Amino acid sequence: MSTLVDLFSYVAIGAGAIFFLAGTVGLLRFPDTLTRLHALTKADNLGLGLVVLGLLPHVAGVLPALKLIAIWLLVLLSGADASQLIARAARRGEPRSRPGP
Amino acid sequence: MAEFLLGAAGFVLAMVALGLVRILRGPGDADRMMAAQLLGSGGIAALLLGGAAIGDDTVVDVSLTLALLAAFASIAFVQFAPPSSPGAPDDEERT
Amino acid sequence: MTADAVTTPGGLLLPLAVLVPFLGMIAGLVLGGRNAQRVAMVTIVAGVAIALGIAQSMLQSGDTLVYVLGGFAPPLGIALRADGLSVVMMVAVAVVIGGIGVYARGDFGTPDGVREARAPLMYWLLLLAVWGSLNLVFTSGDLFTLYVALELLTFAGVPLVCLDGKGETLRSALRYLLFALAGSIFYLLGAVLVYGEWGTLDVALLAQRVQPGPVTWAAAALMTTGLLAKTALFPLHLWLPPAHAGAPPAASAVLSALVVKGSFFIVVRLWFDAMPALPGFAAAQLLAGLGAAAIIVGNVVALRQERLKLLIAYSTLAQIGYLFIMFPLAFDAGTGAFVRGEALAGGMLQAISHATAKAAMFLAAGLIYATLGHDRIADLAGAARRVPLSVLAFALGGVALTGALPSGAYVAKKLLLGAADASGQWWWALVLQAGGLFTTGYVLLVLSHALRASADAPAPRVRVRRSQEAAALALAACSLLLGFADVVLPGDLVKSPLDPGELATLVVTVAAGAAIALALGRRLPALPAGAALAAIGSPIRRATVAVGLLVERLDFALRHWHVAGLSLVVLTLLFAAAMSGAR
Amino acid sequence: MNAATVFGLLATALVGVGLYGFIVNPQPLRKILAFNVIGSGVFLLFGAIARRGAALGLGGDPVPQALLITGIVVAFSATALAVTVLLRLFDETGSTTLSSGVAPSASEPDPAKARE
Amino acid sequence: MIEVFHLVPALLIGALAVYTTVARDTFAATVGFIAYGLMLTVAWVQLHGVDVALTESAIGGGLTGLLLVRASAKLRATEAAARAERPRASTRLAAAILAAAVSAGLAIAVLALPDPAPTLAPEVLANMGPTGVGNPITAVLMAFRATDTLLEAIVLLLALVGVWSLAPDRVWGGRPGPRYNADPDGILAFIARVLPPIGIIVGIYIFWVGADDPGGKFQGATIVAAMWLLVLMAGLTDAPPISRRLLRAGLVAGPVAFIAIGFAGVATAGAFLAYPDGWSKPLILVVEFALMPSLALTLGLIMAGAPERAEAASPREAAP
Repeated sequence: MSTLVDLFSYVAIGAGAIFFLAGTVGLLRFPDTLTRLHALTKADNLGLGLVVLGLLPHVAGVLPALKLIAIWLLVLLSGADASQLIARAARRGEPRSRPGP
Repeated sequence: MAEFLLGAAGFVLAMVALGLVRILRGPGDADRMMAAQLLGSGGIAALLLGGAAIGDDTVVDVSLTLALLAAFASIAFVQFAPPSSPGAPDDEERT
Repeated sequence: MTADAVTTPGGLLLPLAVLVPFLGMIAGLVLGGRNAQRVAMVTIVAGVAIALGIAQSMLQSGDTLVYVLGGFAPPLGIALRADGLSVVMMVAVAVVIGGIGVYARGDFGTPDGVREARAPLMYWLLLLAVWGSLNLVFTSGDLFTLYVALELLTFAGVPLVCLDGKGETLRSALRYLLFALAGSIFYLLGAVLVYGEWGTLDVALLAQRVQPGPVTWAAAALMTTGLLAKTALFPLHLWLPPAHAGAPPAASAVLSALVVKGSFFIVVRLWFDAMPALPGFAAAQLLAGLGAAAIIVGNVVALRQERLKLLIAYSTLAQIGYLFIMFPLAFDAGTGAFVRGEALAGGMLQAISHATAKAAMFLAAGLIYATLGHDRIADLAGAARRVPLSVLAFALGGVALTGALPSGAYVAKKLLLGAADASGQWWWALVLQAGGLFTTGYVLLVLSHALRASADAPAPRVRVRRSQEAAALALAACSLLLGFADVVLPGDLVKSPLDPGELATLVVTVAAGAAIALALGRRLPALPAGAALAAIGSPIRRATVAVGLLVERLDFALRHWHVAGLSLVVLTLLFAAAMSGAR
Repeated sequence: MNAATVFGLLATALVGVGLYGFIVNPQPLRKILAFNVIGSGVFLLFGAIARRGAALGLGGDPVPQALLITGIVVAFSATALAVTVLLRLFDETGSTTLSSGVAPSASEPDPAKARE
Repeated sequence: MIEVFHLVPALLIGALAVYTTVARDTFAATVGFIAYGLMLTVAWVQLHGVDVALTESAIGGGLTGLLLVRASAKLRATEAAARAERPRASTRLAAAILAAAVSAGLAIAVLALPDPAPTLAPEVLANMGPTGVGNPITAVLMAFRATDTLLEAIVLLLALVGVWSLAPDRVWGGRPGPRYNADPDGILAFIARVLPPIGIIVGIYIFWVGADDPGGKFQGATIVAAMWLLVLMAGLTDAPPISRRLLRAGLVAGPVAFIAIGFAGVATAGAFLAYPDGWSKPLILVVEFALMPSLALTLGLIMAGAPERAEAASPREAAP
């Protein structure tokens, strides 16, 4: 039982770590602000979700579990909104930071 | 398990550090504004993993606070960064 | 100061002394408008009564008053303690606040037809906050609580600087705030190291535990330098002249007379009470050396000022230097520790007489400014006729600072000279004497202008309040009469003013002061014999002016931000080196 | 190397870095940032000292940890006050320079000029 | 493994501090500082200071960040002038050498700290029983060193007085800060409607668990204040005029209750800020309950800044 749960955690957290890696690679490789933003938000939010998923079996009680999920939802909510606001700011103010035609 | 969790936390932090290098270089403010986002997800993941590794449940509350306020910082960036923010200040093309 | 933390009779007065001013601030904020001033008046009466009550309890028991807060004794809890030093300072501050409060009723009344005005409301709240913070500084025996008290003092002092909201005063306020913050963070860093090494922040427990070592040297150097930055001891004075000269007079008086004494008092606490055996002889010489430099530079630059308020501000700079001369004189070579004795008594008496005298001088300058519409020293002619009491207050305050009989500064000087004699440190006696001459110089310079009759004498349009003049005069009188503190001090220090020796000293002092004023003063009054004098003295005058200019330039260079910042670091390292070398 | 030593040494570095910025950076806002860097270094050192005092099942000495909370709040108040003074200075004068006054010169002041 | 996990955040924090100090652009430096503040939270957890981590994340990550970002955006115009004032290379070199010397001296001191380290942990644990609280830090803050906590509340109040004192005379009594305008149907308005209810619950939760677990009134109040500021920035509400007596009463209610209970202790328990036997925990809770709203209000208003608009002006008139 506990090995099965642990296996689940290993897989989920490992996968989450890979998403963080992907997000960072995207940040480093993508050419302009908007695509970098895209890479960051998508990959890291998924990564955090997987980490939370992997940690869920390890917390004692319902409240901590709920808190974990709430953290992820909060980050998703703010991430989605903030990234859109940032994207808007980027489009409005910085034509040069986008790639040329 | 604790070793693995700590390792994962260290790895995520290293990713955050690499990402920060890119973000802080700019050239525009919009890139820099992603810093709060990056730490919001990466920093929280590292905290949760580290907390689980040392078996301290209360770290979850720290992450919760961070999750709330990372959003707050992002919004502050957007609200106050001047819309006509130029690129890097040492950029000669600036007119 | 004893380490046993048990509440003594009358101890409850100590938390009251701290909290009553803050409660006044809180009540003033809520009630607002004109009520703030009324609340402040009530609080001042209550606060003075509490200070006197503390003094009385202490005289009765003859021992330190202690109050254990929350019933938890140090090291876990915090104790408030009032020894002789604290009590003297608390009473002095209460008196000065009382005087300034009476004066400020004239300047900071809420105008008619307005429910609430910014500057008056803020002034009263900040005045009370300064008071509460100072009382906390004087009574707290815990290094961290002292940090909070220091910050409270800064937060109350900075808005006082820019109460008029003008650009230049805002700039002074920002300089003050930023540099003071650096000072307090240095202090806190030292306190943190102390806790790491000795496991307590309580001054009395530290006195028993502290042994020399790298951590303690670093801590003591950091705390000392940080406090010097907040006290504006030369060369860390970049913020003081503009801040103290630019504030409204009732605020300048608070800042110059009281606020800088807070951090000075903590230096005394550290060196005499928390770690008397630590700093050693070399560090004390360094400290007094900075004091001597402050006396020279502060006084010379004061003489070269064109504006009265800046002159008084630079005089504060010099007087701060005076306060630090006592440290090497209180050093006992036998035990290698700082001991309470004549030198400390002299230093504290100097601090108190400066508080009353400087408050009186700033208030008087404010009244002169209000009447003449300016404070240019060269154009003060006629001031003595239009505001005679204010000029008198300025003169009395100035005379008290020069150390003339029977002022507090006179007794202080006697005590310090005696200690210098006893310890064979004649060089500090020289500095003390020179400082008095310079002070005489600029007092004479100002009076020589103010006492002249004005060529054009328009009727005074601005009428100053009698109560304001009375307040300034009363504070000046306090300073002058502090010499009678002699009755509680050992020995018979105050001689008859008609004693031939004293008379001779007086004559020499005045003559030398006049010579200094003639040599260095920026714009001399047109004396009848001026032309003749100028012909003889012209080459000498040119040389002395060149020296004066050099000192002015030095002062200007030191007041650059990065120079002051570097000085802060260098001093920290020097103090650490001096202390570690003491072993 | 345990956490207390690592972060204790980091704290000393932070104090140095902040001090450098505090001295050389002419923009007052940067000085405020530098002050906060020094401050966090001091706090971190206190945190390391608290960690060294861990005993009887507590993760650290609770007294410094409690003092740290007070310290952080005080530092925040200082920052807020400094930023407000700075912004007000900018509103009033359009500049943020901290240097003021002119170098003293040899010439005796012109009385007419001094009257201004 | 453990060491690596300590070293990664330590190096990252150090690098961010250097970046904050040397970055040319002030806005960039500010962003670096906010990242630095968030990373410090991780360091506090490493040091087993979860209460401190909460405070750091709330104040350092949230409020200070907003304060600095706002200022650096506004002061962008002064960048060039500031750069011209940069001291000479020799001065910078001297500063670098001296700062390094200070760091080195401190490092020597840190390595010379005694082992075993002195600690008050045993005393705290021995005296915690009667206070009835389970979190030793709360016991220190509310019982052993309650005076510091009271003074801290006064510090905040005084800072607010200082901030208000900077208002121009003509707008005295008016509303702090600009009136923010935002698209009422936009994203900002959306999040400012969704996030605050959650945030306030979290804030109250953090406050509530403070008696026995990490948390407490300061951290909770900070979160609540941040949520209010969010609503303010989204233009959904306006800051109140500072002349309102009710507002001022709210500011001082907490400290006044604290002081009153303190003096009641003189009569009932023999010392200022002492609690009579068996009454410790309820009285501590009463003080914290009274303090939390006052602290939230004070923190929020400090952030909102000095009054900028006269009270009489209609709220829509003065756009940012």
